[in-house]
Amino acid sequence: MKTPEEIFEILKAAFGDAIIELNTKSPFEKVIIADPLKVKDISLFLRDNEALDFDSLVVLSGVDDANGEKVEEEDGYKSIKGGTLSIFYHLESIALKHKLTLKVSVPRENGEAESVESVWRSADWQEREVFDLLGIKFLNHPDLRRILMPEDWEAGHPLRKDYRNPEFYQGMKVPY
Amino acid sequence: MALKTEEMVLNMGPQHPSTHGVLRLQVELDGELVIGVRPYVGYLHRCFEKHAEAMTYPQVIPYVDRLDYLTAMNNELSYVNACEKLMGIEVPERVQYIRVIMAELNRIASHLIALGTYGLDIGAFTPFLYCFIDRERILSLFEMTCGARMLYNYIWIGGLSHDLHPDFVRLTREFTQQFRPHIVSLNNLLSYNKIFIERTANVGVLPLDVAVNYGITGPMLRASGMEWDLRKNEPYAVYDRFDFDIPVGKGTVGTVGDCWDRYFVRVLEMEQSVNIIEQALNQLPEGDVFSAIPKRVKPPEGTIYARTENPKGELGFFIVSNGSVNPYRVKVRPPSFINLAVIDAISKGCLVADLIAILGSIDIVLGEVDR
Amino acid sequence: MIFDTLSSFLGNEIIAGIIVACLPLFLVILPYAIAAVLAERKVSAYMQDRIGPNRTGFHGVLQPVADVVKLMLKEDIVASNVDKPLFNIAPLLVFTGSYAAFAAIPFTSIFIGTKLDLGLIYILAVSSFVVAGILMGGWSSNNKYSLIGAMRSAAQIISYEIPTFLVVVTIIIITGTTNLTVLSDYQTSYFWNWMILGGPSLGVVKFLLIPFMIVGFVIIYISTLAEVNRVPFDIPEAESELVAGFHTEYSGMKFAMFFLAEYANMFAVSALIATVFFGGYQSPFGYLGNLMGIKWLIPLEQLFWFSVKGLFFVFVQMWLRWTLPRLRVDQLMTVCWKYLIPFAFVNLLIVGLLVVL
Amino acid sequence: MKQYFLDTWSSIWTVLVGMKITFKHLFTPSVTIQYPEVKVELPERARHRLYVNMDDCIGCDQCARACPVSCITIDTVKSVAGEDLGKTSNGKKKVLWVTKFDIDFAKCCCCQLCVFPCPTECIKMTPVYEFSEYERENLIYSFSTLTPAEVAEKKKNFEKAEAEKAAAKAAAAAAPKPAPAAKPAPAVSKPKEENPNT
Repeated sequence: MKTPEEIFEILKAAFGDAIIELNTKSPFEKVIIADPLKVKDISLFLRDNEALDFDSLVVLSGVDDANGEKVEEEDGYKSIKGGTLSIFYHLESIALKHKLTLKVSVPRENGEAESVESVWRSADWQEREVFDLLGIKFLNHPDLRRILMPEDWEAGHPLRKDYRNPEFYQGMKVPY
Repeated sequence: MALKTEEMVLNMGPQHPSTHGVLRLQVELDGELVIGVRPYVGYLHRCFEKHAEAMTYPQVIPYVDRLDYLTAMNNELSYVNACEKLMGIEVPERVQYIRVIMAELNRIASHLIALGTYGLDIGAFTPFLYCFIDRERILSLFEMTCGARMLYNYIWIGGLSHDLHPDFVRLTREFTQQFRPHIVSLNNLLSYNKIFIERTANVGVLPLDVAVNYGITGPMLRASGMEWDLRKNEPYAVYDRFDFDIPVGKGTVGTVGDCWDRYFVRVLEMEQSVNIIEQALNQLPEGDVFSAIPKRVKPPEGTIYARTENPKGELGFFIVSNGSVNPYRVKVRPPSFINLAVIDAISKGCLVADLIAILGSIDIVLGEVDR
Repeated sequence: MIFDTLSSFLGNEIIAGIIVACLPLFLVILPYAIAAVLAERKVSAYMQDRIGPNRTGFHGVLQPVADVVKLMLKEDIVASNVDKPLFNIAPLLVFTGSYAAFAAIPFTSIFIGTKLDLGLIYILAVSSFVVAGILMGGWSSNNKYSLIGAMRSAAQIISYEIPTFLVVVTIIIITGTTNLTVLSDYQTSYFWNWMILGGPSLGVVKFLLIPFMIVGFVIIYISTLAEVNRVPFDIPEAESELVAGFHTEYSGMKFAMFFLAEYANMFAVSALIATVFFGGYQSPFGYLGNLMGIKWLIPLEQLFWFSVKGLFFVFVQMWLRWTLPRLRVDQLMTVCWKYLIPFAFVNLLIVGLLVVL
Repeated sequence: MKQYFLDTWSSIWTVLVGMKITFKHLFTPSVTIQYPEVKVELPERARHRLYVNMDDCIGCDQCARACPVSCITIDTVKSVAGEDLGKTSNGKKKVLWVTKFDIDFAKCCCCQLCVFPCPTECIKMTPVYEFSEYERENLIYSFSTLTPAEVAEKKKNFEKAEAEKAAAKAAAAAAPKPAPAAKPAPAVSKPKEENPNT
């Protein structure tokens, strides 16, 4: 059983700059923010270190931070330029009964994070889902395709806050 | 000279009797042997997460019902649990007890469907209808309480939409008493049937380490031999006040973690649920169920991940609140979705008929897989 | 006998032959199939605490008629890329196989298509004709499910011929005949003379035979169940895996042919078992006609007892269907080769020894 | 070898046990309800079709806002002074003409969220569940009691009153210190139920 602060210290010692900060803004959980391009190594460390032993990835969720600049387009639609998208990893150690929330932020345009699919297989479909709905690319994911939306969906990634419905999909009017 | 052979690709679904909805499995076959399975999901995608961003917190509840429509009460309990933690609401005891009773009744209903349709997958049609007879009685209890049979919108943030019907306690007791013999009869008809055992034992064995790595939860994880139940491990509502066991797979007729274990864990869980319901009915306190319902649901800023034990596994809600009346982001951790991902790993080298047995034992609901 | 009467009445053997050939169809198979379809639905309904069809006519008695009308009015869909000649001929072949079996089934002492000396073997031989039709249908459908179903079916029917035949040989050893009429007459009209109770010969051998006869009966019942593709051996159709197996692509009357053939086959094998083990058309308690001295009553009684026995076994087939899950294809073979055939062989040997003694 | 015979025996035995159970069910009464002839008695809390008692509706729009699927559309027009709209059954005074109160039952998910915020308890769930239609448009139920002619009239009245109010305001703004008695409202008052169509 380890508190997030202790885990943060361990990680900070092992990875240095790749661990950015311990965010305590939310009163319900403390979030360790990490580098999206080092997250696989961190995950491996978290899983294999005997003192941590995070053997299961409970949930992997993507969030659109929508902290970029709001740009109004010609037709009055507000799109967002810049800013970040975030991925939350909720980890749990079944044996040691402690939990951890890891967060990485990637840039909104062409954001890339490392895939943790090889560390926890449960990340496979969840990363595909995040890719599908938010458009974050996962490097070294074996099978990064759309999962929930149709494979030929061209209108972008629906869970982004500035997503807009296409007018037509395969010749069908979308709001029927 | 060796004869040139090639694998056959069989598309099972989206319209197929045993895919439990609109799931497509692209199966690679060598004769009848399964070489690989590639599930395609998303045919039932209804944008729950996007919808939830446009709703107020209480308005999300009817949508939550429709995730896993067979266990709507449990879904509500899970979502409401997350919202209450986010807002810091103390819920009256009577409400908690009623929630537990409803959730357990719904767990029985869900398991009845899982077992019945599993029989159907294996080829026995009759147990399915016997299960449905009992399920109908549970649904009638729900209808009496909240007016709906499937999608209840019953558990609200801070309370319930209705208090119990005056006859509810009596009828539920009657039900639990009559239900126990039905479990025995189901066991005799299906669980202990030699053909059924032959079909399910040693089929689709899911070792514990694979299960944990794949994030498997619920009856599937327990069938692989781990005593893991959020009702015991992380009690929510008032589950810590009841005395019940966590059934785990023991490999009685085959290997630990095979299809029969997954099936039988559900049977045993129904018995435990009946136990919980009876205890809860005995302890049910009086009180007002509406007192803690907030006038305006406007939680403070923050993120929370709260989870409960659904009949299918661990259902969690990751809610990002930005302090407004609408949730900024609601992410579901759907147990069926994550459990389904394991199918390729455990069905390699089995026969087509086994693939159906394995899929049935995972017990998916496509409403939850696709959201 | 009917043939002789008719040919002398009409003066033309060919017409008489056709009429006689049609008789089982119109007298037995169609009414039986209609009743059996309704019975299947009603039996399943009552076993599952339902009511079953009850909108068409009194308690739904007209439901099969409605089914038939629906099937006849249905568009006969032939999918593109099917092998048309084979696709069209397959249902006919399947039906022919099961229909031909009726030629040798002794419904009463006077009503039998032909008193073949090889009746027993003829029925077994001709009913496995079905497999060719199924294989053709499955192959020509150009559907993967149909193909798998047909392959399974072929393997299954051919394998289960063996235990069936071994048990039949056991009976032949005792009775020394394969003529079904002779076999029926051999088990004279009291139930203690039935083959299942050791046959009519008195003495210790009769009692020694009883357990082996029961084992033989169980084996032949199980294997004929597999031959007609009923649960728990319905893996060629296996609706939860293969949608509808070999007849996935069939609709309308062609589907009805498969359906009719299945029910006709069910009755054929039940009738065979009734004839071999349960005295055929013989009454279990002697004849009312003999008692009252009304000779023409006897054939009617025989028909009644034969139908009762045959339909009882059909009912048991339905009963099993609505009780049991389905076996897997490899287990199906295991049951046949590792259980039924050894048991049947041992049974055959012991019965042979007993008879020699 | 022993296992072989045990397996054989257990197969036969469990099949017989199963057959016994199904045979017993052959004689248990069926649970089927013959639907169109026999109908289940619904509990009093059953929630199916919505019903709106327009006499009590004050047009507050709370139900429409509570609806998660936006199946309720409400349009209101303010009444002008002097028009008497009556009171609701729990004594609230009505001030809005509800010109449109449409519920699209094709969308309604029977969640009952609209029922609870209603201050006058005029919208409620009823146990009527047989209301299927051939056309989707027929599922849009219009509860408003006003005819289109009346709606137009109310709108005109309101606009007129608004215009007069604006005029009065303008006049008040123009005049440095006007007498407050310049209210034009009573001028437009006329008998409400005078409908030329009826």
